[in-house]
Amino acid sequence: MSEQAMITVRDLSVSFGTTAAVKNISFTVVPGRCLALVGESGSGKSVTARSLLGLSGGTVSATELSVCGQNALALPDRSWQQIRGNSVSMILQDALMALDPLRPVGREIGDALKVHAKLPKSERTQRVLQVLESVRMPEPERRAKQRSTELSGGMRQRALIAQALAGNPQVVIADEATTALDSALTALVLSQLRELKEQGRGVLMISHDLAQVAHLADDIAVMRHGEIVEAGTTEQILGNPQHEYTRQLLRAVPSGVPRFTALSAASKPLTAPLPNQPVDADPALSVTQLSKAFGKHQAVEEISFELPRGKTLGIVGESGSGKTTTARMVLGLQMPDDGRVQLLGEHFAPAHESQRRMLREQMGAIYQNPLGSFDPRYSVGQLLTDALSRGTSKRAAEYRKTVAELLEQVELSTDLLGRNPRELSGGQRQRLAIARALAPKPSVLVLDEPVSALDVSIQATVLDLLDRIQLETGTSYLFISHDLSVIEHMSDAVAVMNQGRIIEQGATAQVFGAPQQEYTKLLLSAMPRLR
Amino acid sequence: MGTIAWAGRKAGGALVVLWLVATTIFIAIRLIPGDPAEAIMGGPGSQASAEALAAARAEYGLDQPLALQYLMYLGKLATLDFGTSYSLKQPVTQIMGEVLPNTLWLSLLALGAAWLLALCFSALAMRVNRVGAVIGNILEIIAAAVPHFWLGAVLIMLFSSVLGWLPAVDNGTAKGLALPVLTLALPLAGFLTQLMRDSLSEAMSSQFALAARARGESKLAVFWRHGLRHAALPALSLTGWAFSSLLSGAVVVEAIFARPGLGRSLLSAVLARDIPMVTGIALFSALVYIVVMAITEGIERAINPAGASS
Amino acid sequence: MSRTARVLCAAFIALWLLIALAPSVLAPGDPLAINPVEAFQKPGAAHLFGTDESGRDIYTRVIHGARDSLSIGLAATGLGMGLAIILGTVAALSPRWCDEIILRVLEALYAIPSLLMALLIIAFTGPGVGPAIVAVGLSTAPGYARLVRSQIRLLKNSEMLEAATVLGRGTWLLVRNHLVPNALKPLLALVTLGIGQAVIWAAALSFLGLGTPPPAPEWGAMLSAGRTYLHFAWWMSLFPGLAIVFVAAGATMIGRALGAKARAL
Amino acid sequence: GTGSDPAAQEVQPVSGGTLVYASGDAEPACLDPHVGGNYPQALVASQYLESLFTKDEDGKIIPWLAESTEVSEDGLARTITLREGISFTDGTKLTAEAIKANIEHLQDPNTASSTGYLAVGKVVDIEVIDELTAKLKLSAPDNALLESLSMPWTAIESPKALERDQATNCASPVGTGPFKVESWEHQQAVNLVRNEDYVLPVENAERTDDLAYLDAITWRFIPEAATRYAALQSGEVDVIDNAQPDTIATASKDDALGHLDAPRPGASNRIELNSAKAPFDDQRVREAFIRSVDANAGISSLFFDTTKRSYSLLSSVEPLGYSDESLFTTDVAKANALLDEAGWSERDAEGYRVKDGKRLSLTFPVSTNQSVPAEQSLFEQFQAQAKAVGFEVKIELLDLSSWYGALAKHEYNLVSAPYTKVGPSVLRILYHSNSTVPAPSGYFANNAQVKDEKLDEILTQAEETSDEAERAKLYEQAQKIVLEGYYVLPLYDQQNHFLYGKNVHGVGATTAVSSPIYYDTFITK
Ligand SMILES: Nc1ncnc2c1ncn2[C@@H]1O[C@H](COP(=O)(O)OP(=O)(O)OP(=O)(O)O)[C@@H](O)[C@H]1O
Ligand SMILES: Nc1ncnc2c1ncn2[C@@H]1O[C@H](COP(=O)(O)OP(=O)(O)OP(=O)(O)O)[C@@H](O)[C@H]1O
Ligand SMILES: [Mg+2]
Ligand SMILES: [Mg+2]
Repeated sequence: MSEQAMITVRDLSVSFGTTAAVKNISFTVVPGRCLALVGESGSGKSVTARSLLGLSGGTVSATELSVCGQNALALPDRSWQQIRGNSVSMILQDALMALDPLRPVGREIGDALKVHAKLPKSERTQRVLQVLESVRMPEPERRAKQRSTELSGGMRQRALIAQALAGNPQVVIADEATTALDSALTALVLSQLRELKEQGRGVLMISHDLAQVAHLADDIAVMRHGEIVEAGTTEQILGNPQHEYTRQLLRAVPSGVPRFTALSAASKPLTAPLPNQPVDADPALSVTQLSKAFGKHQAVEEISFELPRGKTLGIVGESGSGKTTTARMVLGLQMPDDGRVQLLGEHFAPAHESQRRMLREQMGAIYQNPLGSFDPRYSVGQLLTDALSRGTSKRAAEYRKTVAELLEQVELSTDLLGRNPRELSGGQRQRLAIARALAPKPSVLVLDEPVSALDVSIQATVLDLLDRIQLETGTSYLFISHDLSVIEHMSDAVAVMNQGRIIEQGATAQVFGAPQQEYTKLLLSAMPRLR
Repeated sequence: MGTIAWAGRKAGGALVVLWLVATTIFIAIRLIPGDPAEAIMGGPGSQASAEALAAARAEYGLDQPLALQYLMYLGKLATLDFGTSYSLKQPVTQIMGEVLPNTLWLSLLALGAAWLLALCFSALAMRVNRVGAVIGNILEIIAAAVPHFWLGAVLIMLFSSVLGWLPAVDNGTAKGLALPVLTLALPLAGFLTQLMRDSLSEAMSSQFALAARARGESKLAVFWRHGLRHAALPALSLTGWAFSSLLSGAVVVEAIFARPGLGRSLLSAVLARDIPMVTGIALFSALVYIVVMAITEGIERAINPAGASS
Repeated sequence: MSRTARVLCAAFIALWLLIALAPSVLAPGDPLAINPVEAFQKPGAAHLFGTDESGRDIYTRVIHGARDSLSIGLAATGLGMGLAIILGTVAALSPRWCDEIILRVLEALYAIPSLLMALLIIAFTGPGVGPAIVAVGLSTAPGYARLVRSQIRLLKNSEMLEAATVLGRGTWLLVRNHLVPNALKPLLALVTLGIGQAVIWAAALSFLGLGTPPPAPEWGAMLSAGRTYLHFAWWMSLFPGLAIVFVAAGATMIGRALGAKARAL
Repeated sequence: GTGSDPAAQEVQPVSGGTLVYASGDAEPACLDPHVGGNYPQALVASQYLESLFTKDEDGKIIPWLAESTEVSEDGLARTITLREGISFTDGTKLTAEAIKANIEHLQDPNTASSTGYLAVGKVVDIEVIDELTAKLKLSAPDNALLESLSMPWTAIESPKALERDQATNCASPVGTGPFKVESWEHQQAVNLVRNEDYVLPVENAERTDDLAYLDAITWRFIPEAATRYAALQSGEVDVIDNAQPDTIATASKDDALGHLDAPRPGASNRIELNSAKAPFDDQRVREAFIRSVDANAGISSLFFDTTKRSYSLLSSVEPLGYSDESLFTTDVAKANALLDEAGWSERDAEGYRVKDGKRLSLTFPVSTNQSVPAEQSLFEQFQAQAKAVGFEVKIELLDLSSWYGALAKHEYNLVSAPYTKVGPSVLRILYHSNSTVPAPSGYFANNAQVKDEKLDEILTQAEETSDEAERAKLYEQAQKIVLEGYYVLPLYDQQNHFLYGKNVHGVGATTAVSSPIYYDTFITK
């Protein structure tokens, strides 16, 4: 690192009250290079990033903290305001929340200019459009006038990048800039970050996914519990990881890992035999010619697929391709315009709710955000008792044993029984959701983005759990995700959706090995891979 | 929903609401004991003779069957004929024209003052330390809990009798408006602040506020550009209600500060069973309420086009 | 809600319950006993809050007045809530045309100034505690009803309800187990706010001479009697006024704490 | 009236300025006191209307717009001659036609006059003799006619103006007074301006010029007593009426404010006991009630010694008033004994007496417009005192029209109804049995429902006699009958207190009904 460092951090510690979120970490950010901070959720990555802008919100101490040549430890707020967005800018973690939903994105971007460059209004508008174009925002003029709620996830992320770029900063901090984006968009964002690096700016990239940073970062620092456990060049870290934790992170990346192979060392070994399925039985789920339109917009168009018993069908597609709509129609939550759904050979949808109530127990659902699907007044135990008692009671003692079994099945401790789901971690919540879905012993589980909100390490444990449950119970999964690597790891067969249609389906190896459609090829090429 | 469709729907809804109000008043006033004819002749203790009463009944159509009276009543209202006040013997529209502007002014000023005060309270809460915030908190809760008539009396004692700074009664000047407006605005400001407080602190600790800070905006700028918008939404959605409650509060305030206005007319009209007057006031204030509702909804739509459609 | 706040709230409620149910424990005197010779006594050892124009002890009257004032507040809010839950739930769950009708009716109720409504009711029944309750209850119902409606509509489309549907729950179980309990939660905070506002409202009716008839020690009536002597005997209106503020502010505080809890959920 | 202007002598009158008057009364629906006829109307009308007669400082009736008057031997014809050279503010000349037009206006049912209507009740015909002379023919001799014609409710208005429709006349009555109505902004103010053509009917040595000093009077309505007083203190208004006892007491200590106490003539303020209805159809119960209450302590504390207790049916300004304190001394033991004797011997759980399962309950409608807060408090004290002997008194606070309604429907056992009239003939209006029968108008003034043939006869004779001594004797007898029958609990004079600022001078002149006239009033800076 011969160049002049833009940011130098030595022995940085940040604490909130008595708890230390970041402990004695050191790194430098250099122009033209990208440093990646990688680590599990809660390891202190965002706090580190925020303290580089004087916005940590906690108590900061360091032997050295210099930002663009200034001693950031004793900087008054006014001077910070000069640095923020001007010399150093940050792309915040959550694109949905980082843009004011009540203001047009163009204005949000323009505010950065208002503070720093005293441009006349027309020039400012010009500049906003220019930045939006540079991040390849479609129809920049229209989008600038829209609010973040009117933009898709990818557009929001790009708007956020544009906002960070508006002030023409020398250092860009990208906090999970690609999380929750589908692979095409991830590729796009990564290429934009690369561009920044090539323009000679310093980039600090933050992620929990080593695969995501592999192609961009020059250096990687692995964080855990507020400390940097291992740092080095990308080749060193990926090729020859020294620390156990780094290896664990690398292993948790699902792409290229065959089915029923544990991703996490913590998971129980997957040894249970696959129960024998009668070959001539009806498929678990059979969907024919399902269509749904919202107004003029055809969200789902004549899709058909079959899910054999005990198997997993993965549905993959970019955001807005109609995956969730399909899942909702399959679950009987949305009336299809056309087509039909059969569950275990019996007619399921479209039908009147009372007609299929008996069949309901055969199909469960897992959502991306499990918290939203729990009644906020219920504790863990009550949720499970309610599910077991078919809604007649949430406290009945007779189910205590079954509840304990369910918890064991999803590897949760019975200590959690009295807790409210809000007091659980993301991974624990998803396990609870799975336990609840398993309570009526369903034949089919519909999983809509079940691991998209989890970081790779947690995702690995949940995916392992799902694998084990399928082996033990023979439940069929309709597994929906935008993440190709997850789908590749989990599915026996894959259906690729694009603009409401299934454009390609077949065995996983076949689709991933030899894609037939141009679109599929495009998707796969954008997929970040470690292996 | 397009703006024109929205406006159309609003107008249609408004007509239905006005009709419902008119009907409610018609029914309610006939349920009240007492002969409307007596009211016409000057109240229940009037010295009108039986013939005079009969004449009055005939003149005002009170001898007709109720259904027919109702239709006649609606017919008149439809042609914007509100009739003549029983007690003041003047066209209702003319009386309303005299008193309505006073009350509207008072209420609107109070609404504006309440918003201003609420903003100041909130901005203060953002800047001062913990002790200050607690004191502010208590003050705003108390403000929301004082009855108008007591506050008015205390303000008069303080600012007119003791300090002599402000006039106690309306004298047509801006100064004369100060105390009545304050009396109406203070409790409302307390209420609005309470509504704004939570969403304000939520907005100020949100990711987008952090994003704004990260691009170099000062804390105050974030308060103005982001915090306020979010804080205003819940309070805005209750502004229509607040305005309606201001009209009721105006009755008390107008009595205390001897101001002419809708409030006093309303009180005396109901006491005198002055049906045309009561109807007129009810419909006018319903109309004002509807307009204020529409305006606030319009502002809401402007601030938050996504949220207002539901 | 923090522990101290919870203890404070509980103590507050207990105190007022005691005052309302057994006023004589705290104020053994007769709130109606007159003594013209001792009229207009300043607050002091003999009379904690002073005496009024007829020599009645204001402390005793304030304590004994709690029952009327509080029961107006509680009963009016209860009435408003009851109506609101029915109207709001029906509106939220019924087909669109029915929803529209209920909405318009609520809007009409809102559009009539609440004071006019109160005046009409009182003109119909004559003044008193009962009419005041009905008047205040009716005028607050539309606000609550709108909230219930929007809450239930929000919940109706929530993932929580979808999850319960997927688990095979029927309509009745959905309404009983999830919809109504969850819709009422945020309302609870508003209701406590409403109690304070209802007490103020009832006081305003007394001010206009439409409240409880004399010599009942209702706070609003005391306040309105006291304001005549504001220049001369400030204590006559200060203490009933403080009682109202205290109850309203206390209720608001509890409401806020509950509201914070409801939001956290 | 007894003005107590501290510096009246030294200050030289100055012309100009606007007096702001703040009234605590409800705003009249009509500025013409012929219509209806209550005291608030008299207060404002005294500034722009004048009567044929008035009262001098000794309480004697003297001609005002009239120059002279004569009564026929049989007492059935009264001739009135007007002064020359007086005009109404619309330019019409004051002639005998005006007398005819005004009395006919009062008697026209469409006018809906009550006070004035009763005052001229005996006039059956008016004959215009010449331009300035009219002859009033009476159905019976009426020695109270001049008193009646001295009241603002029978004031003389322009006959031309009276021809306009009632609404117009109500908004701008036209008279001969020192001021005239310029405009009336409802709920806000009646604006009066100086009558620049005013002719003072009776010579006044102190006045060089007939015109009033004030340019104008702004007559405002401020119902809240505290606000009114605050406005006076801060100088926003110059004169307030219905001054509250506590503020009068404070003001009298404070030299900054002047106080005018002008008790109204006619009846005293009193509570009437409805003898037509159980339980007050029994004289013992009436006496028991009166003996059970103690008004003195309450009056002294509530009214801050600004008024004296009355034991008379008539105002203290009426020379023929008769009072007997012994009838009204509080005697709880006697009250209890009387009630036991009358059969109300048992008590229910709440301590109220019962007879035949019925509670000894009294309804007491109180008009919030006519009873000031101090009076309402006094009634509450009576309520508590009567409870001690077993009466349940239900006080109903009512607005004026509901209160009239309750009276018209006989829904009362106790009532306090003020009545102002010049002279003792008010006794006939209040206690003659004819007054219990509702007139075609539905109104009756005999709220105690006294029906006593002997009393009727005495009252009729008293009004017809031409002998002053005889008249006095008869009225004394009449008052004795009413007082000793325990129909009435007298309290005090009808309160009529005014407070005014220190730069207001020359307050004190009043009409025959004690309503102040601001003709001599001026404001210094
Ligand atoms: N304002 C704060 N107050 C108290 N604790 C905080 C605050 N901000 C962060 N923390 C704590 O600091 C720790 C590190 O949080 P941080 O947000 O940096 O994690 P992260 O590595 O960014 O995780 P993720 O991948 O989930 O974004 C966490 O335990 C968090 O709870
Ligand atoms: N209730 C609805 N009303 C109108 N349009 C809808 C509705 N639900 C979905 N859509 C539209 O249908 C299309 C498909 O949406 P869907 O949620 O199924 O996509 P998805 O593949 O699940 O995307 P993501 O990966 O972002 O979850 C989108 O364009 C969406 O905007
Ligand atoms: Mg983070
Ligand atoms: Mg989806």
